[in-house]
Amino acid sequence: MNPLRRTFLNGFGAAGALSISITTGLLKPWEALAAEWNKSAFEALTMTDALKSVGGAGATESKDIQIKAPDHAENGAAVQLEVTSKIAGTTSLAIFVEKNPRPLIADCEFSNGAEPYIFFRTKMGESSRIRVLARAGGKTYFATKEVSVTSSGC
Amino acid sequence: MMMKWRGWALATGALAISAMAQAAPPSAAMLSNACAGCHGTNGGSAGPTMPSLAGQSKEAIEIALKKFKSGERPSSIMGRLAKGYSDADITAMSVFFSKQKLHATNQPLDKARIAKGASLQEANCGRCHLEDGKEGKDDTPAMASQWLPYMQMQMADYLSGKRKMPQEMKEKVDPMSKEDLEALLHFYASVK
Amino acid sequence: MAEAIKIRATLQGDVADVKALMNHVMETGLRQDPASGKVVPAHFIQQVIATFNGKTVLDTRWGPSVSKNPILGFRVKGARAGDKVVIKTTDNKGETLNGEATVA
Amino acid sequence: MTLDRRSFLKLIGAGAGAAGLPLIGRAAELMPKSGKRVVVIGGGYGGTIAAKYIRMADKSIEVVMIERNDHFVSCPFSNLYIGGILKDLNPLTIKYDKLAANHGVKVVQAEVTAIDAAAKVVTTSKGTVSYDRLIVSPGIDFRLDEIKGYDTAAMEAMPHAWKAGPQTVLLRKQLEAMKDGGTVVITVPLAPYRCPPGPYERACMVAHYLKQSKPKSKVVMLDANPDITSKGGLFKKGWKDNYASIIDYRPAKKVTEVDAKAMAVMIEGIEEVKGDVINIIPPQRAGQIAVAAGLVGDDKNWCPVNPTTFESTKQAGIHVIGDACVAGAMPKSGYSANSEAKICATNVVALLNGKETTELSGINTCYSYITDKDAVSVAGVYAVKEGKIIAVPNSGGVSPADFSATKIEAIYAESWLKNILTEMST
Repeated sequence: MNPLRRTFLNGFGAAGALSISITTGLLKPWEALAAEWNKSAFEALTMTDALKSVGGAGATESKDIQIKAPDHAENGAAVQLEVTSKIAGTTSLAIFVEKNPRPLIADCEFSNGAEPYIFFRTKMGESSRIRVLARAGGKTYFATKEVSVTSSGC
Repeated sequence: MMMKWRGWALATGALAISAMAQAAPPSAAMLSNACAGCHGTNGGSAGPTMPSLAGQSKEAIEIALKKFKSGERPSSIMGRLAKGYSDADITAMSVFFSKQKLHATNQPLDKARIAKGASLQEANCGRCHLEDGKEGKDDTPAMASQWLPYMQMQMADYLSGKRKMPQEMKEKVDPMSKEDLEALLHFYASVK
Repeated sequence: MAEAIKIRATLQGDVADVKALMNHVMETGLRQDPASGKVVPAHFIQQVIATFNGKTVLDTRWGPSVSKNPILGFRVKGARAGDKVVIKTTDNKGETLNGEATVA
Repeated sequence: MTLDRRSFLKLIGAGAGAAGLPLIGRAAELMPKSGKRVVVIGGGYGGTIAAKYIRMADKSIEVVMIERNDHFVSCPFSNLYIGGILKDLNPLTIKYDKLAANHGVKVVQAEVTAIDAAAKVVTTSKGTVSYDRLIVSPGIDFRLDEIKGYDTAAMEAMPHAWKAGPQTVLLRKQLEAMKDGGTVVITVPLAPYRCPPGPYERACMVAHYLKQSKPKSKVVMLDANPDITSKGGLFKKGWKDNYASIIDYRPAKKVTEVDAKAMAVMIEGIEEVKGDVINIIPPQRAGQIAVAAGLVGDDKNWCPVNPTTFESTKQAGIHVIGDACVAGAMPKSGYSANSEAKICATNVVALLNGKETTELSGINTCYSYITDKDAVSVAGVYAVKEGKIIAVPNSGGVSPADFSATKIEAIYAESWLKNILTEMST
């Protein structure tokens, strides 16, 4: 696993202890995963905390990150997102919905020919800005896009 | 012009602001028209299990709605709807429907039962169901020309105890046979 | 147990366009069951790993906000027809889903 | 803005030169206007009521209702026909003759092709009609581009039956012709769409028919939404009690593609599901004329309106009611359209007479059948708060969860239909 990812996901320090646990059989593989799944980042309640947890606090804004999302989503249950980074050497993308109760939605690491591109659908509790963080050459970049959600009741 | 400022801060478009600033609170007609999808235009029902409200007394409608709202009178959706209105709204709607002309229905009725019901009405019910049921004492509802299926359903609720009968009514109804009651309802339904 | 992950991988030039469909409730742990009034426990996919011919191309971690029955799309450069795509997910309860397909 | 001659000619469609101009002009005026006139487009749950209530409130206002058909078939209750409970569509069909005779509404059977908001003129297949205020109640149209392969030809193989009429009859015929042991696929688009509980009631009615006549058959419901859109708990109980072995409900399954020849649908273009009868309920938007007239909002699908007058926030002088508009908490239902029509009519009359408008008070009531003898309901009361239409707190809601009222609600539902259609047609 590459060292940049470690920084991006966990901050420093956790990696060594984890591999020891696996090799000594203290943890079953999925428990290892659960431990590695960046709890503090995914469970962060505010955008500031979530950003900090993935080391994205000092990112620079970039027009080379494209966020394809509807300006107006009729239904917040499934808002389609398509994210592409044109920044050379992009290895990871992290996606946030700023106003969701848990802002961090996904983070993705690309290797062995995978393009820095991801397509999926997210839940949105209300109108919000989508923020995407890209990591390339040891630096972080970001872009945002506003999506308004109009959900009708019945 | 009188301006109402509520909603000012949150209104966005210019159109929204101007119209809201001028809008009067819901009128009796505004409140009552919404009921007409189920109770017919101006409260004259075309559906045999939904009562006509047109020409009912203000008191009768008012009490019925308040009892729906409190849950004292059993209902399917009327309780859920009545909870959406203030007592002042309820009064306004009651006045609106009481001012409408009593709605005449055309329904298949049994002639022999109508005749029998007429004689029973006179002796038993006339003190409250005035003028052959065209009017009612206090909050007694008008029965004239009301839908037979609706009245049968209400009578079933009374007899099962789901809906509470007023004491005076209970005294008269208890000794009567089902056939007597059926005849009475046919009579009321026939009154134009 | 939900059925396997369904994958479609199509070649456009030398780039494989992969789309995968997974059956998962993606329960946030914040939702109340309207019938019982109790909070429905969190149950969501936390990790998706995709490999091409055994090499990891995508390693993605998810929070609970990804939509129910997720769809995931990604692209791999330098792919060829016949390449074997394998996708594996693991959720917060340790349950896994698997799927595989061949680039066509 | 100024136009040079060439762009002007291009704009009005003239080709060779100015010589053609006098001949081109607009279509002939169908009925010259003298006093105040309201034109209503659409003769459904919203349009008929708006026309009638304007005349009831002020006989001095001329009302012209333009509708392409000479009759209207109700979508509410059309699922009962699909389920074989209603033998024909006659109880759901209304004509406009009494509405015209009783209230003096001028009914024009024509297709509206354009609206000129600046000139206040509606162009129809029969000529132009000018107005002082316009009420548009066009219902819905389909976003066919969101389901690959679902064109008009595919609709004959895989009916939508989401506009009552020939499509409803077609779906019923296909069910009748299906072999026992067949699979019926029903697809549901992401909300918002016309009649939130409608698809789930349809599943009940199809299952009711299959249970009686083709008991080895199944219903597969592919719902793009993560859960049942309306009356969820009630439908789930209804399915469990009555159709546990028939209805296979699959949420968050968005159909993006159909193959009418192979009788298959594709979920997200990846997962294929085959059916013997396939009912595609496509994603929807406001009726085409509302889109063409620039009445839809930023979402390009639905028409934003002022919550008091239902006047479009896009085009002055034009009001939008019913499924086509965005009415806050009021759902896209027949009863909502009825209620909105009256609110709109009251305020259109006020605006034409220079009087104060009246704040909204609205209702929705809606019954869904679970079996031929059981129905459940949802009801709501609506008001305006802070510029938005909201459900009045602590009111409204759905039937008791224990199904203690389903028999009586099925009885009330029949009177609901009788009353609402009578209101529209007399």
